[in-house]
Amino acid sequence: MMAGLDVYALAAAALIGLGFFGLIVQMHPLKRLLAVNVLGNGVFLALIVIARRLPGGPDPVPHAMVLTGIVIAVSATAFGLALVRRQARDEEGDDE
Amino acid sequence: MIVVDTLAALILVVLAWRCLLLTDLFRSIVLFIVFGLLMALAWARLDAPDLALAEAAIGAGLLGVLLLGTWRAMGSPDGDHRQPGRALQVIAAGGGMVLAVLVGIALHQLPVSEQAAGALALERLDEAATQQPVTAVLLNFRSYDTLLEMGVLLMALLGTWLARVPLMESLSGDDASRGTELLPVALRVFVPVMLLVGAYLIWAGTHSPGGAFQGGAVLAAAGVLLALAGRLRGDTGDSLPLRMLLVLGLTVFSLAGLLLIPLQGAFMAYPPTLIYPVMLIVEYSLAVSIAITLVLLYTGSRGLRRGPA
Amino acid sequence: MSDALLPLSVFVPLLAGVCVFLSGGGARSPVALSGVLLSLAISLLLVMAVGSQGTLDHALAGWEPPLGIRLHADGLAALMILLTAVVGALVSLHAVGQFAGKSEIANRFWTLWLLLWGSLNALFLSADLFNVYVTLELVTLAAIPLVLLAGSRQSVSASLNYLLLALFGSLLYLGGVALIYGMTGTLDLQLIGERLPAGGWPVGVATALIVAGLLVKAAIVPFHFWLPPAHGGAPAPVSALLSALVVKAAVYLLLRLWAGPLQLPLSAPWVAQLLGALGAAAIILGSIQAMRQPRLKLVVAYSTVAQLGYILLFFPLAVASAWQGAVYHGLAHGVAKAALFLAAGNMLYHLGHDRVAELRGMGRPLALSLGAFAIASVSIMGLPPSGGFIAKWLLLQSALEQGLWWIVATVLVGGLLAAGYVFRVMRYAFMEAHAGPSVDRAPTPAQPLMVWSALTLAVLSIVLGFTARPLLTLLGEIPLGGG
Amino acid sequence: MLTGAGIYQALPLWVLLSSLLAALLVFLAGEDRNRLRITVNLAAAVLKLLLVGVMGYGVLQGHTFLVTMPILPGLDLVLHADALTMLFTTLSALLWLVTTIYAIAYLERRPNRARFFGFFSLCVASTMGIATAGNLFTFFIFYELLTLATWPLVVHNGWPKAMAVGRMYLRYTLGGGVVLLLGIVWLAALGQSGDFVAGGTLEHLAPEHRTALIAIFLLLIGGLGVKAALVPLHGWLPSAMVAPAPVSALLHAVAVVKAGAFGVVRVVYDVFGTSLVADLQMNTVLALLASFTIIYGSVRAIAQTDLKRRLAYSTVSQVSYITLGVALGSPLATIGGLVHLVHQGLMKITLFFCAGNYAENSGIHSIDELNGIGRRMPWTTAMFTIGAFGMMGAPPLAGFVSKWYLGMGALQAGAPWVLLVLLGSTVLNAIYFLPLLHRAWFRESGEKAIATAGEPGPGLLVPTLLTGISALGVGILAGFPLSPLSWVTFIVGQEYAP
Amino acid sequence: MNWMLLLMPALPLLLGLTLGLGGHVQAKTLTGAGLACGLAVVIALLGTDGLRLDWILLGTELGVDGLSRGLLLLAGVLWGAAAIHSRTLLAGEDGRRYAVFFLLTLAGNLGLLVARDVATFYLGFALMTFAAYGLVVHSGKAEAMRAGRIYLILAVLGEVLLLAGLLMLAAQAGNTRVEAIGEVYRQLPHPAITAGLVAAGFAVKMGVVPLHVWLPLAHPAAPVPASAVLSGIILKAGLLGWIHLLPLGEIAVPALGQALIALGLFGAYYAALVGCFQQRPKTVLAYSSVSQMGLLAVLVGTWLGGEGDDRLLAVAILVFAVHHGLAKGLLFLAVPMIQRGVRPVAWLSLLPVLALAGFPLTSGILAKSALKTVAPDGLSLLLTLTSVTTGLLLLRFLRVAWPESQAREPAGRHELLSWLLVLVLSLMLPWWLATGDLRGYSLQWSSMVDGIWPLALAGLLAFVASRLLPRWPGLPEGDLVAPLERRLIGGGRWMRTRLERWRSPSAISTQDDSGLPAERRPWPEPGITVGALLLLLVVLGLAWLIA
Repeated sequence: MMAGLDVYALAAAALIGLGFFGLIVQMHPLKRLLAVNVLGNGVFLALIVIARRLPGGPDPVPHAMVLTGIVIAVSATAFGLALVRRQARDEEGDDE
Repeated sequence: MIVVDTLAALILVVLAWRCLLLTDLFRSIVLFIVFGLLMALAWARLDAPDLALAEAAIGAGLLGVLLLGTWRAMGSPDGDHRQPGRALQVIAAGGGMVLAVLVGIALHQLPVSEQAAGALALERLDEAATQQPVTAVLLNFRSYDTLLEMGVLLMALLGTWLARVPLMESLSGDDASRGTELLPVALRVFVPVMLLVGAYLIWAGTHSPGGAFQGGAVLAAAGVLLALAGRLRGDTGDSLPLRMLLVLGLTVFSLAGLLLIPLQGAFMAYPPTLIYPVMLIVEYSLAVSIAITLVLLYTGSRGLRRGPA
Repeated sequence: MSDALLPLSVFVPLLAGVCVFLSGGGARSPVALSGVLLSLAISLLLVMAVGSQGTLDHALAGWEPPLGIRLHADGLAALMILLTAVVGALVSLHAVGQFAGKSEIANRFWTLWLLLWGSLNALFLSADLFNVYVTLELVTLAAIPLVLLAGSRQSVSASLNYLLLALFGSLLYLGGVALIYGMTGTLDLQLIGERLPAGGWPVGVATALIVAGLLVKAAIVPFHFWLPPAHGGAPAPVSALLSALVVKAAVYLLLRLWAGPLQLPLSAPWVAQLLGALGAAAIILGSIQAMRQPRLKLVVAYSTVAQLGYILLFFPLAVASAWQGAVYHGLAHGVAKAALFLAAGNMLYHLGHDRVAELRGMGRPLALSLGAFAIASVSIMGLPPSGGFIAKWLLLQSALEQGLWWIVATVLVGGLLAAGYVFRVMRYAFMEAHAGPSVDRAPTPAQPLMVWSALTLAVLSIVLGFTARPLLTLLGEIPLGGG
Repeated sequence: MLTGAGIYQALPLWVLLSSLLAALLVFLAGEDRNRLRITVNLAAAVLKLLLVGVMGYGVLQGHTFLVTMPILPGLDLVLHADALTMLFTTLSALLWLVTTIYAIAYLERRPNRARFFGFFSLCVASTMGIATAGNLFTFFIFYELLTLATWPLVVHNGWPKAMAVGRMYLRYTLGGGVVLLLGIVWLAALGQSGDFVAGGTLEHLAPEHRTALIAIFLLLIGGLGVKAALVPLHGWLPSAMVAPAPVSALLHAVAVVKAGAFGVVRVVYDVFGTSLVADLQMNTVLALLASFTIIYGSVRAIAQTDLKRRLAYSTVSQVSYITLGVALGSPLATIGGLVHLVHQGLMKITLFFCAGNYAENSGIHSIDELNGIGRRMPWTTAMFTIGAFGMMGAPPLAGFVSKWYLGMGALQAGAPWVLLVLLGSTVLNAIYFLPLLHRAWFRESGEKAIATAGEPGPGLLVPTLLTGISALGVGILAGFPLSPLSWVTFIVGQEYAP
Repeated sequence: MNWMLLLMPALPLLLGLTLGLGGHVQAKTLTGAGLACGLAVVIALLGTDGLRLDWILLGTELGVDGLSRGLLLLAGVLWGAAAIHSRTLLAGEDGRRYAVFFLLTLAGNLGLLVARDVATFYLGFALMTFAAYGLVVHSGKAEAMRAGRIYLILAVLGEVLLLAGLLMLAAQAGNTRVEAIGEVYRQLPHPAITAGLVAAGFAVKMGVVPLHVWLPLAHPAAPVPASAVLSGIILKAGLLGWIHLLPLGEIAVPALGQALIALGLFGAYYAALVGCFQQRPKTVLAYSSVSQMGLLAVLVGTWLGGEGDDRLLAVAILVFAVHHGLAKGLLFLAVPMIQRGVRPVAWLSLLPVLALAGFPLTSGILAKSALKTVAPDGLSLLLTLTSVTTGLLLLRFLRVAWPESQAREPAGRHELLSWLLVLVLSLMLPWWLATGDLRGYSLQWSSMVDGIWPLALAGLLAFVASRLLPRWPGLPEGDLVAPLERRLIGGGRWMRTRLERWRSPSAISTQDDSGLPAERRPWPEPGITVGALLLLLVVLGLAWLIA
């Protein structure tokens, strides 16, 4: 049980927990986006930790999954940032 | 090595912790970028160089500038002083811990599968068009996922357009030229290099770490650099050629899959003779689309045009 | 060769969306409309193929699982594809009217909608746990920009919330997928079912993460916050698509996972009861909230929250008739809800607002749209003769057969509460006008196409009350172990 | 496929469709096509009457009418026609025609006529569906449809008061529907389709599922009791009189309350069967409930000063005669109950027409405004008198025949206490009806009467006369072979045939 | 010929129902009533076979037998006279209304007289009862209204009791034929209950004490011709009901018989005494009717008790009924003329007065003899003494009716004509109807003496009393009714307020209509927070449950 001692597994778990915590305690949408990304990185880490356990070398399937996941996460975050900007502009319009 | 790993893991967690807990928005963003870079390091440590590349280019690089740009576009707010109630914080902390513990336990007790798909993939690598296992999975065994992912990119871009607040559209020339005098020089050096590296990475994906994503990301980084320097500007109108480039990857990939169904009887199955050229075409078109999409996601604009040199 | 229909039904709409994107056409774009027609045709062909040949499988790129991804079309998937096609086609007609004269928005709508259509088909056909993740993201990322089409401030914040929660949900789901891959080494639904250990923390956590992620995506109480603002704020055709189809996708996955890989963990009595309880809570809370909404579209949106709960009632019941009931409820709700949103949209279009209390005296000018609203409401209330009634009947019958009285009570009370919010709307429409019609601007009557598409959907929701037999035959048995 | 015989056999469907399509046409024709709407309405009503006539002949000849449409496995939509069906369809078809004429006149120059007549036809279509339903499932479909179709009629005026009442109406009827549905589904869960077969189909379940059967019976009756206005489920009925007069007439005479009562009949005779009901001792429960309702409704009626409200409470009381007859279970009581289905319909529709005439023509709503109206509106008042005496059970009016058979039936069933109920009800009926007649005929003319020019136009008067005279006619000619009484005797003969 | 049975009641019925169609009220009414009465007389005189009409009601059967023939004759005469007398009323205000109710009452009365089955009898009875209400309240005065109300209350009560009894009969054998009544009673488990209900039901109409209270109110309130038929023949409908629908001569119900006898006797005295303290002639006459009906009740009670000879009893009852009907009708018709000072009428009215008092050679002696021959032995003295009270009552009548002024007004033509018609017949008919035995017995000397001495005694008593009491005390009309009414009306009012306070459910609050429901926003953005937390709970729960 290699995973038993894997510090990265612990980090993955911690990141997931942190991401969750951040999502709750942060009110600012930008921060929430960051939190979700942290959570996502935790999940990706977990996948790679799992991939490492394959005896014949790193399992390419989780790697591919993570790669896909990263692209998805980034594009979604980019979209989210566009929304954040829009929201900020709307609020700005309010102040005037 | 365990020490390095432990340290990396610890720093990762601490960075995430700080990043999420700071009220100062700017510092959070910076910490997040550092976090991304460290993630790249961790990927590398975890025998995932493809991921390290992608993370560095996209996760830390592109996302970083995007975050900073957004922060600036929002008028550089110093932070969010709204604080949730103490009770909520405690509950959230407890919740986060519970979640972490659950996942930890699960990872700890996770039985090892005897017959992982990955092992099979490694076994049958020679049937794929590439010798690089990750690329093989991405473009052969699970090419469908990759194809659909292009749709995700396209839609994220469409969404960004609909938000109607481009990051780079409104930047005036003055803004752009505020960069240091070094920038044009750097551009002249870096951009061609990056283009070359990107092209290489795409091609390299067939046998070593790299591939359409990484290559595309590097190409995109070049684009972003140009944009930062004001050489590339957001445009209010989208032109047909640009649109065609945006959907190039998706179209070529899916058409290749669809049109060849009569030959192989399955979607995205290619005859052995055609597999390599088809893969190469697909990879390049994917990379082009990815790169342009990422650049546009960064600028948030509808099109691109050349800025003043 | 008919299994080639599976990828085709994904990529025909997807590529049609790309073509629209390239063509830049507006509301009456021939490209878009032919895309809709083609997509409809291919979907119907697929449904017919499933109907005549039974389950269809297609190993993509010729790689059999666990290496490759498998597309799988059984009765359940076929029904969902049929629902998407029918509702989608009619909503498209509505959109032609709704977006007339707004060329750019229309182009975005068609692009996104056709992409969404393809994504939904992809999701319904997927038999791979990770591919499901990708399709879920596809669906979400197509849906959110659609919400944004409204362009209002509310729609922006609704989109942002939607996005955050959707990302959160799908990441949880992905976490579960990771654990399952770690345990079984495969992502194929059927193989997972064969290899998954019977118990233990990893299985528990993985299932919990997956279910939780899907619950967020399906906006099941208590994760429903994002839904009403998003669905209520979007343009009418979009609301219709979101409520009728998009949230169904996540619920559909819950059902599919129950029937396939996660049957064992999800069938544990307490788990089933918990899911059922969430469903019951959704029914009750959603309906009560719906009754208190000042705006018509919010009423309808909360109604979606409530109606999704019925499908979850399947879990504690877990017999064939409940399966049929839950799926049929999905269909009936889809059609009826689309009709409701389109009708509500027509009123909004006409009056410039959709404040329920100011519908007073609007019975005459809005007669047909109100008619559509009323007819579709029959199904929402689960009254005969309608698809909603058939679904309710099946659920009730299986609940009674097992003596699960709390489910019986929930279903019945849910129907009454639904009547509460539906008739609240109808009530105002029947009232005499105060002084004159209350409008924010000069009334703009909805175009006939908009009205008739809503009406057709409404009538379809009634017709579903008579077509249960062929549709349930198509659905077939619970695809246990398959997936 | 569509052979002549097939078309003939599907008569129940055509009967149903004749008003369903009329409803559709009316909706589609819109508000402004007055003439078209009237034509469609009347043509459909006449057509339906003809169809019902043909069907009635067929039933007499022993032909089978059956339309089946599978909905779910083991669950069919069944339309059929037996003698009991004919009783109800004939009543509805006749009164539809009459009420349509009345409504056309009543709603002249008022808004929202298309809506009104559309739902009106839909309401009749539902009633037809209820009458021709061949099993509980089908019955329920139309039962709920009726609720939906009547709500717009109840709130038609759009006044705040009407809306409040509409809400109450829904609470009651939809609640009732839920209870009914529960009963039906439970029955289905026991594997019973709830087919309407004379003598019932559930006897074999009695040893094993006794409690369940009792519960189901109570649920079914509870659900039906709302529409049948059994106390304590009657609250909606007196309030529903805010509806326009033709609606009240239809509601009280044919559609809603009768649907409930008819359902009770079906449940007791054709689902459970009288012997099973008796075995479960539910007949006593039902009889007590009905009796209480009869008395209670009458007592409440006395206190009402609004004419239509008084009539409404009278309906509460009178409709339970039907239930009572059914509950008692003896052949004679059954005859009494069933024949009251028709008789009460005729009498009550007359009364409501009259009330409508008073309101429309003279603005009379309250009882003390009736003074001397008989002089100005002798025909209306005469019809009102017929209706009122009929309700009291005075011979030779329709109500007498019902009461006569009910009384005999009560004694036959060994429940002499029911006699007290009947007689008490008669007294109470007299208490709340006779003062009205007294005012109308013998008091000095009041303001409203003086301001009245004369009888209303023929559109309002003729239907009133038709129904009033029918109420008289079915009593006088009770012995006629085609009279309701004879029909009912025929039906009951079948029910109690070995 | 048989069809005349149907035609007779149908004619006034249809006329009455269609009077609104137009046409001359007087002519129509008179022709209709006249024809019907003519038919009645013809049928009564000639007799006829029965008529079965299965389609009508519950299977109607019409016909006449001995007793109903006699009563039919009486009806024909009295109604005919009343119709003639009504001419002036028909011309007046509300004449049309009067005509309608007159004809309907007539139809009901004739109908019940020829009815041979229970349902039809009940039909006629009810029609007559309710239509007569229209006659009672015709004047529209408060007095009439009150009389009408009390009449109606008692009538409904009677109807209900009757219906109960009839239903019991019907439950046994369906719509029973009159001939078969005895048979049905024999099959009944508790014939006494049924008989009691039937007896009580008709007792209202018969004015058996204490159900008589409507009579002294209704008679003075009603128009003259109406009072005449009311007292003359409508009351007798109750009698016919007893005879048709009680098991007279078939089975004995001694308890009931004795009760009837007791009530009858009591009523005979009580009503006469109360009547002596009345102020208005028609009231006095009404009490007289109550008193006389009491005697008839004694006869029926005797029969019901199973004593006496069936045939004799039948004759006695018939003679008594016809005698009383004609005499009383005559007096009622005469009252206004007497009061207006039409002397010849006043003097000639002594004839019916004497007849009622049982004076020899009048029809009264026949009645008294009949009574005596069939009454139980123990009662003969008591019965004889009723003549004294009757005498007192009639003296009281003369006292209050006799014209005080010298003013003379001519009698109306129709008034006089109708009165004369009845007068002539009253002298003949009872004698014609009586059997030879009875006639012989009445003409015996002893009977004559029996006829005279009570009258003399009465005169003496009256003289003494008038001397002793300078101011003759009065009693309220309707004696028992006044206190009862107060209670009843008070109770009714109380009930009513109770009931009204019992709020009807439609009075539910309508305040929702006024405004919008409070603006309720969807859960705000922190929803994410709460949602995420709750989600955690679910994850935890699920994980734990599955693990």
